[in-house]
Amino acid sequence: MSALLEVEGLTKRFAGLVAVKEVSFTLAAGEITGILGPNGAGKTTLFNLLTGFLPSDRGAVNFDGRSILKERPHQIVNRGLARTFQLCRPFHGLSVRENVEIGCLAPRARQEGDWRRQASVILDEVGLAEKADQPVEVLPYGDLRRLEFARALATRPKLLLLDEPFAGLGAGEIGGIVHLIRRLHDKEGLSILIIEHRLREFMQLVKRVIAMDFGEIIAVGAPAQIVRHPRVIESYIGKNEAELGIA
Amino acid sequence: MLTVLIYGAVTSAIFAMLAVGFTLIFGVARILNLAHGTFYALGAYSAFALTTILKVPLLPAAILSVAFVALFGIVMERVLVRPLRNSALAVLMITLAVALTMQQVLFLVFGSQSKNVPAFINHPVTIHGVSVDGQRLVALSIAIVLIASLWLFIHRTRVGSAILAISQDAEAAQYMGIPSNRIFSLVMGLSAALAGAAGVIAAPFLTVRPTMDLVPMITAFSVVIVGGLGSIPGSILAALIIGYSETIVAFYWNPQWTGAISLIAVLLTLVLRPSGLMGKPISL
Amino acid sequence: MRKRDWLGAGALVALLAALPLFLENRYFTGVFTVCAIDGIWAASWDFFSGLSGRENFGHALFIGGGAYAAAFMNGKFGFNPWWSIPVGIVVPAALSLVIGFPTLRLRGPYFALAMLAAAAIMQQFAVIFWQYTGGTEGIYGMSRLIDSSLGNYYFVLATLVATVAVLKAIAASRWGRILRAIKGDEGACEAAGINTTFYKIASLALSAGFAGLGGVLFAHYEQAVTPDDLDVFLSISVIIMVYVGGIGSIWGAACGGILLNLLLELLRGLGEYRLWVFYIILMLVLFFMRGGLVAPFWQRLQGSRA
Amino acid sequence: MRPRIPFLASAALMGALAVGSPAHAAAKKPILIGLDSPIQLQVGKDTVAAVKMAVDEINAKGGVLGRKLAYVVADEGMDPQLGVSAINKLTSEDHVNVLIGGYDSGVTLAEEPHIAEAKTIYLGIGSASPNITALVGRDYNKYKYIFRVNPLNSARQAAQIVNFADNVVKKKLKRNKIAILGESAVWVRGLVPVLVKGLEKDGMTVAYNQLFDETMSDFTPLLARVKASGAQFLLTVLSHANSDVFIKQLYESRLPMPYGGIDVKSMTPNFCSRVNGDSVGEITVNFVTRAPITKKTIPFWDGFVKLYHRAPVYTAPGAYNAVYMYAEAVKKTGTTKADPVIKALQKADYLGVAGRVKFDKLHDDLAGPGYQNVLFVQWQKGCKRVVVWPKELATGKVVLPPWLHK
Repeated sequence: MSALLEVEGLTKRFAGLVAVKEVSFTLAAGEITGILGPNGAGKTTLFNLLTGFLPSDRGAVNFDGRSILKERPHQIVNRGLARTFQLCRPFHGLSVRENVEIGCLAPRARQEGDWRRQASVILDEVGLAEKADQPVEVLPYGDLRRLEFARALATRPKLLLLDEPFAGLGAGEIGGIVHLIRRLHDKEGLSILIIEHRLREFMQLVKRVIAMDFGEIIAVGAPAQIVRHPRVIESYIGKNEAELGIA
Repeated sequence: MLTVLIYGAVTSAIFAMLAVGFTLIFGVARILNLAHGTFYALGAYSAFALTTILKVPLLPAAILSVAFVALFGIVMERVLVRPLRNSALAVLMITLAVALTMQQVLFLVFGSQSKNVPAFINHPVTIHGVSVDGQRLVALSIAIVLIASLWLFIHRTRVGSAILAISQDAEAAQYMGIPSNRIFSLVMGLSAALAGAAGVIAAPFLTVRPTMDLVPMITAFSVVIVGGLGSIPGSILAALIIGYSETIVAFYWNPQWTGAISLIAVLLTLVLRPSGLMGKPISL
Repeated sequence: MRKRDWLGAGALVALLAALPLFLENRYFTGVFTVCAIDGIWAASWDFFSGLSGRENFGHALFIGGGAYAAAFMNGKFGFNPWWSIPVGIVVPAALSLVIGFPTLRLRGPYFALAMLAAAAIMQQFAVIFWQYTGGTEGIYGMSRLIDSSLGNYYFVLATLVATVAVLKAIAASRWGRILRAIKGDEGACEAAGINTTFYKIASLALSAGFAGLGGVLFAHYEQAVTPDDLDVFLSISVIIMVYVGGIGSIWGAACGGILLNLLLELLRGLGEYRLWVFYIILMLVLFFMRGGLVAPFWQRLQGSRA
Repeated sequence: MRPRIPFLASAALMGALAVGSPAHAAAKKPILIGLDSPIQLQVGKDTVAAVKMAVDEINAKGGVLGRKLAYVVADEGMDPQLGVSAINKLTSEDHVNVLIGGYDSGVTLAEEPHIAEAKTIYLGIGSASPNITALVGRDYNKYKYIFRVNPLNSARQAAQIVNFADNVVKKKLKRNKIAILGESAVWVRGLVPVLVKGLEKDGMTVAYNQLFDETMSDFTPLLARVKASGAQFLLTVLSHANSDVFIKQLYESRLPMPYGGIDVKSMTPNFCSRVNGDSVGEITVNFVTRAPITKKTIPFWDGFVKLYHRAPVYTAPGAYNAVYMYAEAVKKTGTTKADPVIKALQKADYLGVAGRVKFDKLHDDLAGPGYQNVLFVQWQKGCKRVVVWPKELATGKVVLPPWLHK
């Protein structure tokens, strides 16, 4: 099977600081992959580069066999590469259903048929059907997470980039999200790339982990290998060892 | 040549006085204050009222005027702006309403005719064969002194560093226990005082009439955008650039274009480098 | 729209249509004509800025663009006045594209300021290039669209109703929903696969076109065009109208326009105190009725009955 | 001074009549004069003041055709929209018999079609653009209602200035190289070419000629260029421009030449004291001053000062004349109907405050000896006004600005 996403030598500088340095990796279709690294390792910047939210300085990004390097965020989404944000970013002033419908209005999604019905299906899928007509301002945080998922799913992605999907959630809610991710992957064959700085959730979900530090890839491998990798351990020393979740 | 150098410096200094206060209150409190030109007008009119009507000598009159404008700024911020601070548009509109109301007050109280504010020095001074109006030199020196003191105040005092902290990250500053409301009042007072002082010192050689607030307002706006919203050094640099370009255009090309110069600079800045010369970069 | 909204709108339009019949004189007809034109301007501002949250501080650029287009077509080149309408719509729409492309990508106050500057520059140009524009006195000697002032009023009123209906319909469609999503979070909207730039620019162009149409109607009503039609003060007045009407509802904005112009005329009796009193009233409204006056009032009325 | 304002009436849409003379319970309806004027400006305040003065005088003598005169004021500001609605209010809401007013030529030009539609006589007393009366020639039947009583149109002022330049600047002051500074307004743009042509015809040269925007607040660069041009006399054409600042900056820069021309703000009697005496030496066109120009001049002037404790600006004598001219025309024809009154006005030859007022074919007031004329008045030591030209009315000799005395 050919690679769904190929990243080659991707680099981004901010005023002297190299945020992402010569990052190269490939993702196969149908794979769930994790990106691990301490805060400030450049994970979110990498996501922003992949999804067109930041222009890169150097490198190549091919998705589904085409370069998406110069494309704007919405164009990339319409190629089938959707994302969520680390901090939930719902559209204030709109209801839950209307939030999801915005995703269903993306050109890619509209090929799938009636956008209103699509929205209902997706609300069902993420478990927000009962709250569909509430304003987003009253949703609890866990539901905002689901909404974040729903809006990305509404665009009918082939690859979903999840930026810390468990951030700020309690244990029960995490379980629900893990369940949701697994179901999406199993049922619809969705490829997923997850950023996390904690390994515990990864262990259950991903087959392969890309570890980053100081904007560079420092190790790639199965979760069990990565937690023992000396450079990964080193990157967490003095920062948030507990979060590595080895204990 | 020397004439252009001197007149450009005076123009730039007045622009800088207006722009620094405007950018300061934006940087600290995120208030785009459309009544900033009103401070300038009130400065000039109080100086007129005190010297001509109440016969107060010029120096105390000037100080009283600046104090009055500062007080006006503080009261405006406290009473009208603060309750609306969670909506940027509401703040914009209320400061605008203040500006328009005060313009009418000046019309009603002082009439439409221009007023005369006495100068500190009322005779020309000759520098290397170039005769320059003395008041302009006074204005230039006062402007430099005031801006420099403001700079020292911000960088050398505790209160100043609190102002800096808030302008860099208001939320963090609040966690650090900096009383932001008091700082806002203070900064609004400073901003108003600077604009009021500009009005007092420029009044003798520029216009004093009820609509005098508009041009300085637009100029302050332009300078601040070109310099970068929230950046004091940026404002000073931009004041020099715009001040000198206007002077050069007026002296060597066509005075009709002076008004358009700053506006074109603004549009170019917004299109090419929206963060301005020295502002923080703007993300999408 | 609920049934009551339809009834309310119908009653309002009927009242506006009937008033000049009871107060048959050219003054009131003229005042109401300008009221309706103000309504068009406010509604067109609200459609873009109210929905998308990108406040336009230079709406006069589009209004004046339409007015000057009409003045050139009819006053200078002598075309039939009806030609002003298509030209007066296209010219501001084209201007909006030129300004919108580079500046609409910016967040915060930058778009607002760019529009402010653009309108001010245009006004300066109207003065500087007086050989073509007539300078501060502008272009005069234009003809009316419809000679009878009552006929003209009904045409303007119909245009207002059509403007509000069209813009309201678009606002209620998915287009309007996308604009509101952009107001909520533009980045997230891009992440949902929406070409936000397209929607913003297309909406601005639409807003500009309707503003220009209002400008054309105004120019032919006054039969003259001056740089005042490009003035900052006009831009700001439009925002005040929308603010008073209630941002984001479009029909409320239109009512705000009508209301403010009416108020200004009512205050004529105060002589030189007129503007002062007007601004004080404005300040009170801004301060005490933060959501505006008209749209929230209607909603409260509904609430109390329900 | 300000018309009394019934505050409560304004609450109703119909209200807001600002009637000058107290309500007359006379059997007959008063003849109503509509004033459209920028009431926040001095020109506007003096328009109202002078009309009140004339109206009270006429009423004291029993009015016209047994009817009293009354007036209503509507603010036209400097804004065409406000002007148009003022005209519409006065004509179709207040049903005035005649309109008197005007200041900004742009506003007046925008108002004209609306005046014509209302078929109401309009006596202009403030704006100077020749285009205003040119419309009468272009479409007589539509615009026959428009007259200008005051001031002289700008082309006529230009001719007088050329005359002054030839006789005073060239022959008396021996200065041939002229610089011209004027604000960019319709009437000035019409005037400058006439000036240039006239000056050159009389053997003078124009060394520098520049228009500027009326909002300009720093004239120093302009003055520097005037100086650099080598001109020996500066001709100014200022109306809306900020002359106070202009004069102060001219004084500060010690412009090495005498100067003068049109400066509407400097026509104001308190101008010189307002600028702290800096205008001493300025020669400015005026239409009236306290001098025996006609037998009515000094009584008008002193009467105005007595009533209002200030000297009048140029719109005042115009407005005063306009009321009297209209009253005479109505008396002569026995009606207030527009057409006969227009005929009477066309034939009128009225001795006004500043000279005879007589209209040409375009309903524009004539200039020249005996008619309303341009006076060249110089501010001299102690802020005194001295008429320096024309010769027959002169009250003193032209002098150089103080910094040129040596």
